[in-house]
Amino acid sequence: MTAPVPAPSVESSGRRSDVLLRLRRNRGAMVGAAIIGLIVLAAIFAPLIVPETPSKTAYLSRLDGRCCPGSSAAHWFGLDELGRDVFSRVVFGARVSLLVAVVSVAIGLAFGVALGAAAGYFGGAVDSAIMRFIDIMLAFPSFLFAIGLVALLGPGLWQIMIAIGVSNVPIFARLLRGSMLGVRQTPYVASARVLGLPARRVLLVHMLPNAISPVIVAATLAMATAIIETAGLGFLGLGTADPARPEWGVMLANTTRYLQTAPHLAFFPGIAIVITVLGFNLLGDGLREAIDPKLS
Amino acid sequence: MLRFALKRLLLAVPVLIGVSLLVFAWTRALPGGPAQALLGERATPAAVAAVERNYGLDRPILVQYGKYMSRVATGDLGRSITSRRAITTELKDRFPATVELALSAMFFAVAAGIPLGVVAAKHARKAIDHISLVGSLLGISMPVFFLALILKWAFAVKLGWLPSIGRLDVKLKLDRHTNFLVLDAIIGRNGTALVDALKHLVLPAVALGTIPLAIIARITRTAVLEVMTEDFVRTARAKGMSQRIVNRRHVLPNALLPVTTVIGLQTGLLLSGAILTETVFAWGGMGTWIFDAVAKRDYAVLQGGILFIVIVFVIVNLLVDIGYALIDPRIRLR
Amino acid sequence: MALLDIEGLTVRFRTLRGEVHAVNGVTLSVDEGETVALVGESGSGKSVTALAVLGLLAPTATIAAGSIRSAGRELVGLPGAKMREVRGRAISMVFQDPMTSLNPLMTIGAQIREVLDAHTDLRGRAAKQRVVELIEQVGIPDAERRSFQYPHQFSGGMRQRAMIAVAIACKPRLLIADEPTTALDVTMQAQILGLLASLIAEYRMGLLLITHDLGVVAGTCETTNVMYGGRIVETGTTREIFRSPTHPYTRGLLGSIPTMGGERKVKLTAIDGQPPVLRSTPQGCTFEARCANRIERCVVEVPSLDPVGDDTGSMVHAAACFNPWPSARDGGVA
Amino acid sequence: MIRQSRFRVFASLLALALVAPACSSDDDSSSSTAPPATNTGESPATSAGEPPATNAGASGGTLVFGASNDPRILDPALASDGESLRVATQIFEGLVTTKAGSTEIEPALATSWSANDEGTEWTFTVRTGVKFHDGTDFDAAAVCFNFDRWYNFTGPLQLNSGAYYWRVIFGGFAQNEPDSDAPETSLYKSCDAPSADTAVISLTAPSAAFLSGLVLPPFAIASPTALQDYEADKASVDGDGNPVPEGTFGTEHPIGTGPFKFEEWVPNDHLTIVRNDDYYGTPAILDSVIFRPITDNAARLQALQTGEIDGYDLVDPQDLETISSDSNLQLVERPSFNVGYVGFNQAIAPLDNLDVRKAIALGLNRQAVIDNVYSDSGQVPLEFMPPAVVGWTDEVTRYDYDLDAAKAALAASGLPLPVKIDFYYPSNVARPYMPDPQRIAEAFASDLDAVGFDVTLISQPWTPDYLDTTLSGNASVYLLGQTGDFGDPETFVGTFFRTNSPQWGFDDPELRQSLEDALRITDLDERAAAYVEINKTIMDILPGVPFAHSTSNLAFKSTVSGYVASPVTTESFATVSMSG
Repeated sequence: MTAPVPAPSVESSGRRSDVLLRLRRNRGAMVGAAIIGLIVLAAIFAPLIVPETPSKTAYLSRLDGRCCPGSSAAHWFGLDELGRDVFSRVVFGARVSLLVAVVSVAIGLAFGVALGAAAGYFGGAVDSAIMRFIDIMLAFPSFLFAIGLVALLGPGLWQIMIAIGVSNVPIFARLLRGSMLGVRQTPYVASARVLGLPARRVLLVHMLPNAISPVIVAATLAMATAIIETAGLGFLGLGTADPARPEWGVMLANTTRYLQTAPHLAFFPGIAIVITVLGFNLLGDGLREAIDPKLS
Repeated sequence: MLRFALKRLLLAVPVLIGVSLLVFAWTRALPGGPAQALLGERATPAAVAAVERNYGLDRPILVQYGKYMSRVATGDLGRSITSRRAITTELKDRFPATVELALSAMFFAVAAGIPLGVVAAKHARKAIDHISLVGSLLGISMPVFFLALILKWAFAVKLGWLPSIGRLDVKLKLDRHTNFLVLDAIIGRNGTALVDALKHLVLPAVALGTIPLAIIARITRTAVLEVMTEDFVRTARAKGMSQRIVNRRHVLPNALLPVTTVIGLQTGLLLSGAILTETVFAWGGMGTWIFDAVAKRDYAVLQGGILFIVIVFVIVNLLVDIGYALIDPRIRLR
Repeated sequence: MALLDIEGLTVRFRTLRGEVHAVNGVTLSVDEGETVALVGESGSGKSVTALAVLGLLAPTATIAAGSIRSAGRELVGLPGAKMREVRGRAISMVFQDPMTSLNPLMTIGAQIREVLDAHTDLRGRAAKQRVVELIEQVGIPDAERRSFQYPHQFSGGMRQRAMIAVAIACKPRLLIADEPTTALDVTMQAQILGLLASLIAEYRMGLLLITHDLGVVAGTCETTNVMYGGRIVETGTTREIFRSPTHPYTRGLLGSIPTMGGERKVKLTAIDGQPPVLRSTPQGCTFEARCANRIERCVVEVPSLDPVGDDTGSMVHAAACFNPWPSARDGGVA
Repeated sequence: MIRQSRFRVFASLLALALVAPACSSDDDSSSSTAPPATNTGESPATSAGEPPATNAGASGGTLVFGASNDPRILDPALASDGESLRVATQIFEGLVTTKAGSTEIEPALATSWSANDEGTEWTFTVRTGVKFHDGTDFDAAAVCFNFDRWYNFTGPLQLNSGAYYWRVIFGGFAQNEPDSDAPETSLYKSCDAPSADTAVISLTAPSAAFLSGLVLPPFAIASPTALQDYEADKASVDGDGNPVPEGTFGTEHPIGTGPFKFEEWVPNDHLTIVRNDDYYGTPAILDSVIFRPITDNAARLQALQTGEIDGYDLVDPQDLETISSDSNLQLVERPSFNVGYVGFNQAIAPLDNLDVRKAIALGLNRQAVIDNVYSDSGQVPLEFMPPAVVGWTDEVTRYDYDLDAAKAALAASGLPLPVKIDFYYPSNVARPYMPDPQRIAEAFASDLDAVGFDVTLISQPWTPDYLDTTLSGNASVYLLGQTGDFGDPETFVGTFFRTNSPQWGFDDPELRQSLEDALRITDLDERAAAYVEINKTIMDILPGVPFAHSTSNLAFKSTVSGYVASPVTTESFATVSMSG
């Protein structure tokens, strides 16, 4: 449970401007940021981009009883088994996928940072108690944990975000705690404590900002994982299911049975997932390298 | 060394107790219940009550937990409500299946990932490095089941090179002593079965192993690059040893330290990835079993199965810690 | 024939921001039994010079010009296999940081033995015997047991002794010591310097001592080369240079030595400014920007290394400066 | 076959009275093996290729069949899931069986039978010279041994998860467990074997359901020796209260008289049966059949395409075209007794409003769903039971798709548009009547949006969440359905409406009473008339919109022939052969 994790190097975090500079020089990170930017734009302006609402079915008029026509001028990505425009659904799908990514990571961060900071700041008994709890959570493979939570909460968008978020908590908490312990030993924190600054100030002003960078990197990568795990839950029948809010994972999972007759149904949402996840991974890697240039 | 292992083992005990409590509380908190799941669409309140009474589900939850743990202590994990088989019997069948798959996947990931990472590091910032980087990123970004379906469609259905489901051609006779079919085939000196079992392993193992492969390749690359800049590597070269020996004795062992950690962490991911992979390839292992159990609220399976997976996960991490200590004297001789 | 003869060595580094001229036409030699110091700030190019000798430069570095001869044999452009014969056998190196220069995963004994394996026919018990001897020789007590220990079980001074044992294992003709005492505390420094001195005497080795600390040079070396910005700016016998430092940079360096006994009260004058990063061959003197004695000529022309005072041609004392400090010997302005 | 018709209707009634509280323990996808219907004779059955006239020249070989799940137990008396019964049907035989591909009763281990005038004492003449697979003789004593065994089940074996079908047909046991929910009385009284070829079974009440029920695989006759040797009845209750058969009869030694013998069962991997060469009748053609559990539908199709299996059951409708267009594959259609419906909960507004219900009924393009989701393998129902069942009528109020009429109905409701409704559908399930709930729900939701509803789709896993939500009356509009246990109206409309179920959210005592009354009518024509009226009433109340009666399909390699699909899925592999 306590396999050694490379200690985050505190000194090398460098100045924020340096980090940004290195980030901007990192080609991969910029490609990643561009991908995510495009997808965010697509999500925001989805109603303007798509030819029709993603839930519009027209299986009689368009499908002629056969599943499913591929790309055409009118329907770039073809039609799905209910005659819905796949392009529209993929574009709208960006909304849910990004929402899941952001909200679930935010949930994970909220609890993870609180726990990790408490453990790292107070140390001692508080630390032991929190870390034992974290160890127990970490003993569960995270996807299994998420499945368990969805089973408990029932399927649905919020439930999925909560499940994935909570399964991220121990990861963030442990990471932050480790880096807080490192920061705690630095002279400036020691002196801040000796000077008798209020605990809250020491924690929020002196420790957290210096300890948070590995967590930020992990959070970026966790967004990638969140999208993949949502897809996995969808494949297992635990996905979101509102046709007005199509979600890539569910789309992919529902159409895998048409892999033979209509491969485009699986292809487009699949590619959308891969590209988005790739974007987050690229950005996360770039961030890590920018924060800890030794690794590049 | 022994003390180190024992200490780690002791540390795992409270974790396991916590896990068992958590799993038990979770199963009891699930909506619906086994009675409902068992009775299906025609469950009447009376029938549900009868089943619950029969199954002891109406007793206080702490009593149920106490009873459960005292039975676990005697090695009795209960029975599956749906298959009516003992959990321990099911485990004997299914656990080897999943382990065989996970080990093959990990073997694939390590055997391909480490050399790939080393090659990428050797040619850092050249074409081959960029290709392997993009490739591994794609590998990480691909949902496991999507990859599994694509592999199956291409190599089993379209090309017909490899089987699409199961662990062994059902027409082949093989005595199953261990239920590790590869092992059983070797024990039984059954060459045909061995080849067939290996063929069945290829697609699921590749599908499951791709993510760890990508991660291992990347970590190896980073670690090798980092170690190559270490002073002791320069020292080794200054001694007049060939690059090959320097790499083998100095660079690789040090670079493997972070890789070892990653292998341990990835085991957990493999176990969860197996849930998806096993479904696609109709692999009769733990993954499909536990997922079915969630749908059917098979408490005994959920408790026993998840507890078992977690124990395995804890043990694997223990082994990784020990392996780490074996490689790194700084931990071993602290 | 000198043990080491460096002539006009020029080393360039490729970096993301363009080429860096780390070493520009350095010339120096070490004779048998001679102890030579190469002194300068970090970044002056002294370590690069040392690494160039053993062909241990980073892949981004190239030797653009010059030659390095060891006992008459040209080392620049020597193929890898030939170069390996030189390393650790003809020329050995002791590195700055004993904490990082030893492989943490190998025992001290094994790391010494590697050199023997690479260059001698000693095997088995004989090799083991030799390892223990070497450990004893560098003053580590309980050598037999210590040979089975790992670097992290050694103190800093002990590790540097172990490094020295590695370096002298094959009785090299020349030892390059790159800041061997920098990472150590003061008492340890003296011990290590003493050890080096006695070993040199015993084996009649040549020593090229690289340091930023003139205090270290004073008691150890016969000849001193002061390096700045990739060039040697002053060279001569240690006694000469200490008595009458001529180059403004040397004076600055000497001024910044805190003296223990206070026998010679020199004002503690740190040199203002940073050493330059040389992106191209500068038009003028590299020290010009920080120099208190700067004249117009310094900006446009590179000063060559010319004999100081009446010392014509023998290079007992030479400096590269258009406006040097008056030599203590002639007592006037040149 | 004397007296058979006279008792038939009455028998089903009795049986069905027992069905109602009983619960099927079918799991998610293995519901294909419905118990036989007793009186719907005329269902056409199809078969794969031409049934071989003789076995001469048959090639034998091994057929690998893709099952949807692993069997649970091979002791038919304790089995109720489709995959267990599928295997048991090959190994065991009952006194009577159904004719291949139909529901007509024909002799099996009994060559003839007769009943006394009251229908309480049944005399069977059983075959002689038949041997069980373990070499012991089959005789009338063996028949009685089996009946007495079932009647004397104790403890956990009495549970629904145990002798489910005994409870369905015979009710209670010799001694019901104190806290058992089994019916108090039993139809069974005793069994005597006056001679080796005569078994007399006495009942506590007149019943013909008895004979019809005997075609069910759970009433197959097993070897008494094997039952005893392998401790078939040794069961305990484990810590969780599970019934635990501790003997090995149901797992390693299922011994009957059938055309196939049990060979090997590797749980979760495969189960092998081999030809019984000593079979008294026409022996099987195949050397062996291997059942291989593959839960995923797409995986089953792919395995068939790669040749890893030779056939499978429960073809996904969207795969029909793939299979029929593949010259290496063929389809075998099985008529089904089922209905899928959109249920309304009238306790939840606005479903209390008849106009709203009408608007929904008129606004659903059900034919389009049949065409697309069921790939045309089914039909749009008029009412809550399939046409093959007695009492079906086309005189009910019809709700053919009519968008304008739907809009008008919704306008008539007086509710402000759009009318918000929650539409529930299950995930993780495929039923013959509901092969793809999500697609159906999404299609219907978009239909209803067009009418002027604002539909919110809500999905839950089939068990337990979805069933719990819908059956306990917490879902307003939802998808459900029913596969008939028997080809009788009771199994459809009776089950739905005879008791006051919270899922519908209304109570109509008159309707309930008329269903109670219809249950007791013994005259076939009278009964039919009664159910016609009931069906008309129901479709006027409009408690829901039935949207599909589906047929199910099996797929085989084209080299396989002789498989006869039965509406009641007692399908034997004995006539199957493979060429090439």
